[in-house]
Amino acid sequence: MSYPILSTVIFLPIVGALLIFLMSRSNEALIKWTALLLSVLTFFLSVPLFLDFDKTTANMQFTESYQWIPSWGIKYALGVDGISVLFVLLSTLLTILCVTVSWNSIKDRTKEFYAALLLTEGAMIGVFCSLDLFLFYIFWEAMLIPMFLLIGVWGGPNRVYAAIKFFLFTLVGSVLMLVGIIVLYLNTGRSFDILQMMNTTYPFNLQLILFWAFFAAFAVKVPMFPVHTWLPDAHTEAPTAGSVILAGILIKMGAYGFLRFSMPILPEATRAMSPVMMILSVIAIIYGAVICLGQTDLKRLIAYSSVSHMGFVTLGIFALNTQGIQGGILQMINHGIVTGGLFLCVGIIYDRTHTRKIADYGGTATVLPIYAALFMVFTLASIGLPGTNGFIGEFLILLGGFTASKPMGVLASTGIIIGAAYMLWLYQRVFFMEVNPKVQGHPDVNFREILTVVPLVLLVLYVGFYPNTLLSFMDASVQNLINRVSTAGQPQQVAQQIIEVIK
Amino acid sequence: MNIPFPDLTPATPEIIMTIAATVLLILDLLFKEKGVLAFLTISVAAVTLYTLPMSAGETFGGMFISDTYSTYFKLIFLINIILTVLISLKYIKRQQADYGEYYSLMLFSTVGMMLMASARDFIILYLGLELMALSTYVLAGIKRHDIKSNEAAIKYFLLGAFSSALLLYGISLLYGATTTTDFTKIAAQLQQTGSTPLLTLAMILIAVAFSFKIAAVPFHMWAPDVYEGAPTSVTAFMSVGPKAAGFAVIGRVFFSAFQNMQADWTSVLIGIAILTMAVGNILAIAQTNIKRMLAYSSIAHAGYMLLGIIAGTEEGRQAMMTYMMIYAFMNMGAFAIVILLDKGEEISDYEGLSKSRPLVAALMLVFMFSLTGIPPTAGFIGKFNIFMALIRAGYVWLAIVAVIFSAISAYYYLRVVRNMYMKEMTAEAAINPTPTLSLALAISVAMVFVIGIVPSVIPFIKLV
Amino acid sequence: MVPLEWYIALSAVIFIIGVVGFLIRRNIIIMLMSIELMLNSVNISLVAFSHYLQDLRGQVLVFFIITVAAAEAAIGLAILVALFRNKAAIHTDEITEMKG
Amino acid sequence: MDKYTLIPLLPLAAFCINILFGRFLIKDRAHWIAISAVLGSFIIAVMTFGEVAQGKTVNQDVYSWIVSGNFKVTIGFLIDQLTAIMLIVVTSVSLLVHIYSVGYMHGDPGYYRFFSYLSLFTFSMLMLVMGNNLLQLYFGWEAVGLCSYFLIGFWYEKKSASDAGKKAFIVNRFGDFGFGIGVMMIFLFLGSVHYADIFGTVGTLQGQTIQMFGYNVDLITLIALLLFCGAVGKSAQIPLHVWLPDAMEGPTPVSALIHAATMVTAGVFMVARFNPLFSLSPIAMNVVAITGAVTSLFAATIALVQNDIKRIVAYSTVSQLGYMFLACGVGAYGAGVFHLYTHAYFKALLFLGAGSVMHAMAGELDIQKMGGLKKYMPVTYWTFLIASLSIAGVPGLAGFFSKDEILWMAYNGGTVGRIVWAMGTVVAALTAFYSFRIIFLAFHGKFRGTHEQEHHLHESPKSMTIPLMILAIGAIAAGWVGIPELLGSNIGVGNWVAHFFEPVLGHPEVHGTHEEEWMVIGISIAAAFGGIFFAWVFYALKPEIPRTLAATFKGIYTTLWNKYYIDELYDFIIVRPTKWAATNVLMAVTDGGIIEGIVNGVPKAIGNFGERLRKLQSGHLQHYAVSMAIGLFVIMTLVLIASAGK
Amino acid sequence: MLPKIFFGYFAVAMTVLSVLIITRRNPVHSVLWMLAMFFHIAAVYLFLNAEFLAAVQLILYAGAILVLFLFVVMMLNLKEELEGDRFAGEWPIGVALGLSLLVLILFVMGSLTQGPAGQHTIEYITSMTHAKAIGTLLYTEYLFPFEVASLVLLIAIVGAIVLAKRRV
Repeated sequence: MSYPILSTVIFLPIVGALLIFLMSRSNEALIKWTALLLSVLTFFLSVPLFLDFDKTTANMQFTESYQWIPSWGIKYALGVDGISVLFVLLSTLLTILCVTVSWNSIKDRTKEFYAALLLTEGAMIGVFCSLDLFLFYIFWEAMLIPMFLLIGVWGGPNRVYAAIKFFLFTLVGSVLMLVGIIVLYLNTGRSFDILQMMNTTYPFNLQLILFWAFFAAFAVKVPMFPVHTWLPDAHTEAPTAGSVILAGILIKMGAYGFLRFSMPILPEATRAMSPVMMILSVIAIIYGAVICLGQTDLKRLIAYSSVSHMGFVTLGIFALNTQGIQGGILQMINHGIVTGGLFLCVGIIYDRTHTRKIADYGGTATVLPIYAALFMVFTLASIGLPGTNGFIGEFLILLGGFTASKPMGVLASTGIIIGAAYMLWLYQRVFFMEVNPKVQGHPDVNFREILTVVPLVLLVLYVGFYPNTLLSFMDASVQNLINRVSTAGQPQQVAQQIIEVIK
Repeated sequence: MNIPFPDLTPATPEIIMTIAATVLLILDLLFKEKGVLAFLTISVAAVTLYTLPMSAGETFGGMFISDTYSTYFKLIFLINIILTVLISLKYIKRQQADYGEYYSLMLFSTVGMMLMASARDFIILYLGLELMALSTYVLAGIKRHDIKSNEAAIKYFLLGAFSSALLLYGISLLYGATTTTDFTKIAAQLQQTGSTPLLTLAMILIAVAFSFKIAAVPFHMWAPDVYEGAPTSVTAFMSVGPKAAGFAVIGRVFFSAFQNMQADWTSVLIGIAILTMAVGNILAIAQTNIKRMLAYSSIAHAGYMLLGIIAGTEEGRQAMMTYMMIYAFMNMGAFAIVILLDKGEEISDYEGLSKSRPLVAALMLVFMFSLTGIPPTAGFIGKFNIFMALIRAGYVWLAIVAVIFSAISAYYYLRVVRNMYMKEMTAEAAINPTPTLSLALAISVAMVFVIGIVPSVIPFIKLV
Repeated sequence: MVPLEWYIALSAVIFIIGVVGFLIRRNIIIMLMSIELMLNSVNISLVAFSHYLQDLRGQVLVFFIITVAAAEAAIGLAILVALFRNKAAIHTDEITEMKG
Repeated sequence: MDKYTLIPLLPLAAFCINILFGRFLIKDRAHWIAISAVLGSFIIAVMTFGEVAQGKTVNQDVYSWIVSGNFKVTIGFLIDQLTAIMLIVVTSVSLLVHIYSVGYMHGDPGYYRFFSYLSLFTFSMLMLVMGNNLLQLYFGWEAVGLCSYFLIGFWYEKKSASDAGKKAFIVNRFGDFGFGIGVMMIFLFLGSVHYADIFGTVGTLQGQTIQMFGYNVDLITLIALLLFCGAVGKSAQIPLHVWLPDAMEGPTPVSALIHAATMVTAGVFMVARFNPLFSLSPIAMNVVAITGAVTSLFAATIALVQNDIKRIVAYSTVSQLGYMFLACGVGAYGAGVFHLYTHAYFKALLFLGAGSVMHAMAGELDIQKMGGLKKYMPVTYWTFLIASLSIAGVPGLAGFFSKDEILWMAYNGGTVGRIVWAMGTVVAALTAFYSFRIIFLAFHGKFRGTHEQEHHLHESPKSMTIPLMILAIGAIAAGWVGIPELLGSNIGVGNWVAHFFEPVLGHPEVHGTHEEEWMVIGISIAAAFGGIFFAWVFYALKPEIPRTLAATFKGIYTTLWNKYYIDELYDFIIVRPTKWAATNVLMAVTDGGIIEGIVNGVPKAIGNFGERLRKLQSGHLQHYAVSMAIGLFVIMTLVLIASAGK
Repeated sequence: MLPKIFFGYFAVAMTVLSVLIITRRNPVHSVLWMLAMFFHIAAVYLFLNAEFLAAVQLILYAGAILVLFLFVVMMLNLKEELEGDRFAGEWPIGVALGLSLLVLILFVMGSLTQGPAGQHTIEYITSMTHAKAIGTLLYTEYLFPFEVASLVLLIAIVGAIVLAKRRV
C-alpha cells in the first residue's frame, strides 16, 4: 500500500470535520459540498481495502503500528481482518448516503451537523481498525460526543431525553468495560496489544469477570435484551442520518466487540457463557418482534425490529460455529444495509409529511409508487425473503443456532414468522388501502433521493444472489476465531456447573 | 557562637515570589493602572517557572526540601496563578475589586502553597498553610462592598481557622509522642513505637484538616458557598491552588511521616473518598448555579484524586499528581468561560449559546466532556491513570464504584451541553473577550487536547 | 511533680470547650474567641510536652502559633468589619445568603 | 449458458424489463414482452420434455450460491421426469393465462405491473421445480409466495385485497417455519441439502431417533413431517388452508395460474420429490394420506353451500389438492402428480371460465344472482361444462383417469388406504355435486340478476375465449396418457405416464384383483353421476329442496356457510392474543413498566436524594461546623474501634 | 503536693473561665473573662518554666489581640445582642458532640507514650535564660519559619487594610 490507508480513512473525515468547523456558517452550499466530497473521497480511499484484501489469511492486514505512550505500553496500532474490513467499507458508504439524505432536511446549524457526522465516521472506522485496546476505547468513547449531538441537536421533539439516555446508557456500559480493560492490561504484562492478548490464556475465573465487564459495554451497544430501551428512543428521535448511522454501524460495534475481544481473548468464558448469551439473544428476537406489533410510530417499529435482528446476530455469534458466526457477521452487514435503507426511506417520506405516526399514512403506494417499490425491497430483505441479503444471513444464523442448540434454533425461527407479520402489516398500513389525505399530493422521490437509496437496493439483491463475495472475506478469519475458541483449554468445573444450571 | 548561613538555592522560587509580592505592594502605590501589576505577576511567575528545575535539594536543616514531587506541584501552582491572572485581568475591574493587593495576595498565597509542597516539617507546613489560607480568605472577600463576597470570606475564614486549630491539636499530640515535628524523624520514631490510639487520633486530626483544604466530604461544606460568593477569578484560583496544596501535603505527610500507619489512614481515606465522590456528584446534579455546580464537581474530583493516594503506591501518588495537573487546565478553562460570559452564573444562561456564540459553546463543550472524562480529552487520561493505579493496588471494587460515579457525573456536565446546544436561545449572550482571557482559554483547551492525545507530555506519566 | 497527663487532659478540656463554643454560639466574635481558646489549649499542651520532653521545639511552635493567632484575629475581625459595613450582622444565622 | 438456464431466465428478464421501464416506456405494451418470454420458456420446456422422454436426465450446477464452512449450496438444475412434467404444466398454463389476461386486465392502471408480476411468478415457479437442492426449492417456494402476495393484493386500495395478500404470506410462513427447520435437520444429519446427496444417504438415518421433550422421535418421520408442514402451508391443507379462499381477492387469471394450477401444487411436487424420504416413514405417509383425505372432504363440504363462484372453485381446489396428498400418502406419487397435471388444466379452465363469467357480469360473483348465461356466452358455457365433467370424473375425460388412478391405489393401500379410499369416493360424489350446482345455477334457468347486468351480458373477447378452448382440450385429453392398464390393454394403450414416472417416483406394487379394480371404477363412476343427478334434481328440477334442507339442518348449514369458523378460531387464539400481548404486556409492563421504570427511576431517585442532601447545605456556619465535628467523631470512633479490634 | 494543689486550682479556674467565655451573652464580658483566662495561662507557662512565652502570652494576647477584639466589639452595636438568643438552634447537639469527643480524647490519652527526651534540659535552660535559649533556636534552626511567620503578619496587615479601609 502506497499510503497508510487505514489512518487516512480514519483521519480524513476528522480533519474534514475541523475544516468544516472553520468555515463560515453562512456558506451552506460550500459546507455541504465539502462534506459530500470528503465522504466520497473517504469511500474511494477505502476501496483498496476491498480490492487488495488477501482472503487466504486470517492475519491482520494493512497494519500500521507506532509507539504512542511507551510508558504504558500503548501503541497506535491499526489493522483489519476479514471480520472488520467489511464494516469499514459499510461505514464509508453509509456516510455518503447520510450526507446526501440530509441535504435539504438539515437547515439549522448545518456546519456543526456535517462536522459531527464526519467526526462520527472517523471514530467509527477507528473502532473497527484498532488493534490496541486503549486506542479502541478512545475511539469507542469519542464517538459518543458527536453522536450525542447528532441526536440531541437535530432530532425530533423528544430528542434531549433520547440523547441523554443514549449517552448515559452507553457510558455506564463503557466505564465498566474500562475497568475490565485495565484488569486485562495488568494481566497481560502491561500491554494493550490485542493480538498479544489473543495469545495469552487467562485464569478461568478472571475470564468470567472480564467477560461480564465487556458484556456490559457490548450488550448495551448491540443492544441485547434487557438493556435495549435506549435504542427505540434514540432511533425515533434521531435525525435520519443519525438513525442510519446508529442502525447501520454504531450498534454493530457491540457485536463486533464480542467477536474481536470477548471471543478470542476470553475463549473459555465465552464457551461457558454461550448458553446464557443464546438465551438472551432468543429473548431479544421474539421480544423485539412481538413488540413491533404494538408500535404506532414508524421509526419506533423499525427500531424494535433492529432489536430483533440484532438478536439474530448475537445468536449466530454465540452459536460458536462457522455458519453461525459467518451468518452473524453477514447479518450485521445486511442489517446495516437494510435498516439503514429503511431509515433513509422513512426520512424521505418524513421530509414530505412531517409525521411518523403510522396512522397518518395509507395508500402511499398510489401517490409515490417508485418510493413504495424501493421501500418494498427493504421490507422483503428485512423479513428475510430468499433472493435478498436478509435471507442468507438469517438462514445461516438459524442453521448455526440450530446446530448449537436445537430448542434455541426452533424458537429463533419463530422470529421469522412474526417478522413477516409486523413488516407486512406495516407495509399494508403505510402503502396500501385508501390514500390518506396527509399523504395526498406529495411528489414522488426525486433524483437525489433515488441516488441515495438505490446503492443499498442493489446491495440487497447482490448479496442475496452472490453472498460468497462477502462470505469469502470472512472465511479465514472466522475459521481462525473458531479454532481459538474451541481449542482453548477446557472450561473448568465452574463453567460446567454454570452450563448445568442453564440447561 | 557562629550561625552557619543556610543554602538558599532550593528556596529560590519562593524567595523570588516573596520579593516580587512585596515589591508589588510598593508598585501598587505608583501605578494607577493595575494591569501593569498583572503583567508583572505573570512575568515573575514565568521567571520562577524557569528557576524551578535548578532548585533541587534540601536546606534549613532539612525542614525544607525541593524534589521532583514539590517541583511538580509548584509547577501546578504557577500555572494556576498565571492562568488566574490572565482570566481575572478585566474581570476584577468589572467587579470594582481592582486593587493592587489582589495580585500580591495571590503571589503570597502561592508562596504559601509552595512552602506546603516543600515542607518536611510540620512547622513549615503549618506556616505555609496559614500563609496560603489567610491570603485566600482575603481574596475571597476582596469584593468588600459585596455581601456575598463578605459572606464567603467569613465562612471560609471561620471554618478554615477551626480546621487549622484541629490540625494544630493533632500536631501537638504528635509532637508529644515523638518529640519532633520533622516528617522523617517522626517516621523513624513511629517505626519503633508503632501506632498507638493516640497517634491514630493525631493522624485523624491532621487528615481532617487536610480534607478540609481539599474540600472532601464531610469537610466540604464551605466549598460551594465560598465558590459561589467569591469573585469568579478567585474561585478559579481557589478551586485549583489550595486543593493542589492540600493534596501535596497529603501525599507528602502520609507517604513519609505516617508511612507505617498506612493501614489506618487508607481505611480513613477510603471512607472519605467514597463519600466525597457520592456527595459531590449527586449534589452537583441538583444545582442551578454553574459556580456551585463546578464547586461540587471539584469536590467530586477531589474524591477521584484521593483514590490515587489510597492506592498507596508511588504510581498512585503520581496518578494523583497527573490528575491534579489535568484538572487545573480543564477547570480553569470552564471558569474562564464563566468569566467570559457577561451573564454566565446560572446554568440557564447557557441556553442556545451554540447559536449565538458557536465557538464559546464548542470550548465549553470540550471542557465539560473533559471533566466528564470522555476521550480524547485530558480528563479521560487522568481518570484512566487513577483507575489503573487503583486497580494495580488491588482495589478493583473501589474502581468500579468510582467509574459508576463518573458515569453519574456525566449527567450534570451534559446538562450544560444540553443547554448550549439543544435549548432554544433565550437572549443573545453578550461576551466580553479580552486578549488575555482568550490566551488563557487557548492554553487550557490546547492542553486539554494535547494531554488527551499525547499524555506523555506530563512528566510523571513516564515514571508510571 | 504534676504528671504530664494532667496538663494534656486540661488542654483537652479547654480545647473541647473551645470546640463547643464554636459549635453553639451564633455570635461570630465569640466564635473567634472560641478558636483562640482552642489555640491556647494547644499551646498549653505543647509547652507541657516540651517541658517534660526537655525539648524547646514545642515552645518554638507555640511562639509561631501565637503569631499566627494574632494574624488570624486581625484578618478575621477585618472580614467581620467589612461584612458589618454591608449588612449589620454578626450572627451566623443572618448570613445565609448562599445555600443549597 | 445452456437452454435449461434460459427456461427461468426468460421470464426473469421479462420481469426486469417490465418493472423497470413499464411505468414510463412500455405501459400497456407490457404483455408483448411477458408473453414472448413465457412462450420461449414453453418451447424450451417442450424440447426438454422430449429429451427427458428419451430418458435423458440432467443435474447440473449454474453457480455456487452460498459457501459457509461445510455448508455449500449451489444454484442448479435437476431435470428429470418429475421436473419435466411440471415444466410443461407451469409454462403452458402460464402462457395461456398470460394471453387470457391481455383481455381480462385490459385498461387496468397496473397493467404493466400485473404482467411483470406474472413473469416474476413464472420465474420463481420454474426455479422451484427445476432446483436441484432444497435451498433453491426454498428460494422458489418463498418467491412464489411473494408473487402470490403481490397478485392477491394487486388491487391494494381495497383493504380486503391487501388483507388477503398479507394473510396468504403469513399463513405460509407458518408452514415454512416447519419446512425451514426440516431443511436444517436434513443438513444437520446428512451434511448436504442437494437432492442427490440426500437421497443417496437418507437410508443411513433409518432407525435413528432424536430426543424431543423427553420422547424418542424417529428421525426420518420428524424430518418428513417438518417438510410436510411446508407443503401443508403452500397447498392449503388443513389446518393452514385458510388463506386460499381469501386469495380469490386477486384477479381471476391469478387465481387460475397460482391458486389452481401451479403454486398450490408445489406442496404436492415437494412431497413427490421427497418420496425416497417419505417412503421410509410409514407414520409420515399415513399422516400425509389422512391430512389429504380429511382436507378434501372438509373442503368439499364447504363448497356445497357457498354462493361465490370463485370461492366454490377455490374450495374445490383445496379438496383436489387433498386428493393429491391422499395419493402421495398411499405411496402413489405417480398418481398424485398425474392428478396434479390433469387438475392444472381443468381447474385453470374452471377459474378462467369463472373469470369470463365475472367479466360478463361486471364483477358479480354470486351464482344465486346468475342463471341462463348459457345463451349469452356459449363458449364459456361449453368449456365450463367440459371442465365440470372432467373434475366430476366422468369417464373419458382427464379428471376421470387421474382420480380413478388415485382411488385404485388408495384401495390397495392397506387399512389406512381403505379408509381414505372411502372418503375419496364420497368426495368424488360431492365434487360432482357442487360443480354441477354451479352449472345449473349459473348457466341454466332464467337470469336472476338486475336489468343493467342482463343488458351488459356478453361473450368475452377472443383473447379470453381462445385460452378457454385450448384448456378445454387439455381438460379432455390430458388424461389419455394415463389410461389404466385394465382399460388400456383392450384398446392397446398402456398406462404410459405410470411408466414415465417409474424412475423418479417408483410405483407401489398392486395386489388387488381385476374384479376389485372394476368395482372401484364402477363406484367412482356411480359417485360422479350420482352427484350430477342430485345437482340436477336440486337446482334444475326442484329448486325449493335446498332451501328446505338448509332450513331443516340449520346448524350444519350455517357451520358450513361459515367454513367451520376456522378463521374466527385463529383470529381468537393467535392474532388477537399476540397483538394484545404486544401492547398490553410487552410495551406496557415489561418495557414501559419494569425496564424503563428502572432506567428512569434510578436517576430520578438520585435526583431526589440530591435535593434532600441540599437541605443539609443550609448556609448556616454552625451546621457546617457541626458536620465537620460529626465527621471527625465518626471517623475517630470507627478507626479506634477497628484498631481496638486488632 | 503543693504543685498539684496549684495545678488543681488552675485547672478548675481555667475550665470555669473558658466556660464563662463561651456562655456570656455580652461579648464584652466574654472578652474580659478571656483576659483573666490569659493571665492564668501565662501562670501555667511559668510553672513549666517558659518565662519568655508567658511574657509573650501577656503582651501579645492580652495586650494586642484582646484589645483588637474589644475594639471591634465596641464598634459593632450590642443592642440586639442583649436580646435575641445567644445559642444557635442546635446547641444541644454541639454540646453532646463536644462531650463525646472529650470522652474519646481522654480515653485515648491513656495510650500516651512520651517521645524520647531532648537535649534542652532544665539545667540548660536555666543556665542560659529561657529567652536566650528560645532565641538561639529561633535564629538558627528555625530561621526559616521565623521569616515565614513575618510574611504571615505582613499578610495580616495587608489583608486587614484591603478589607477594612473605607474607600480605594
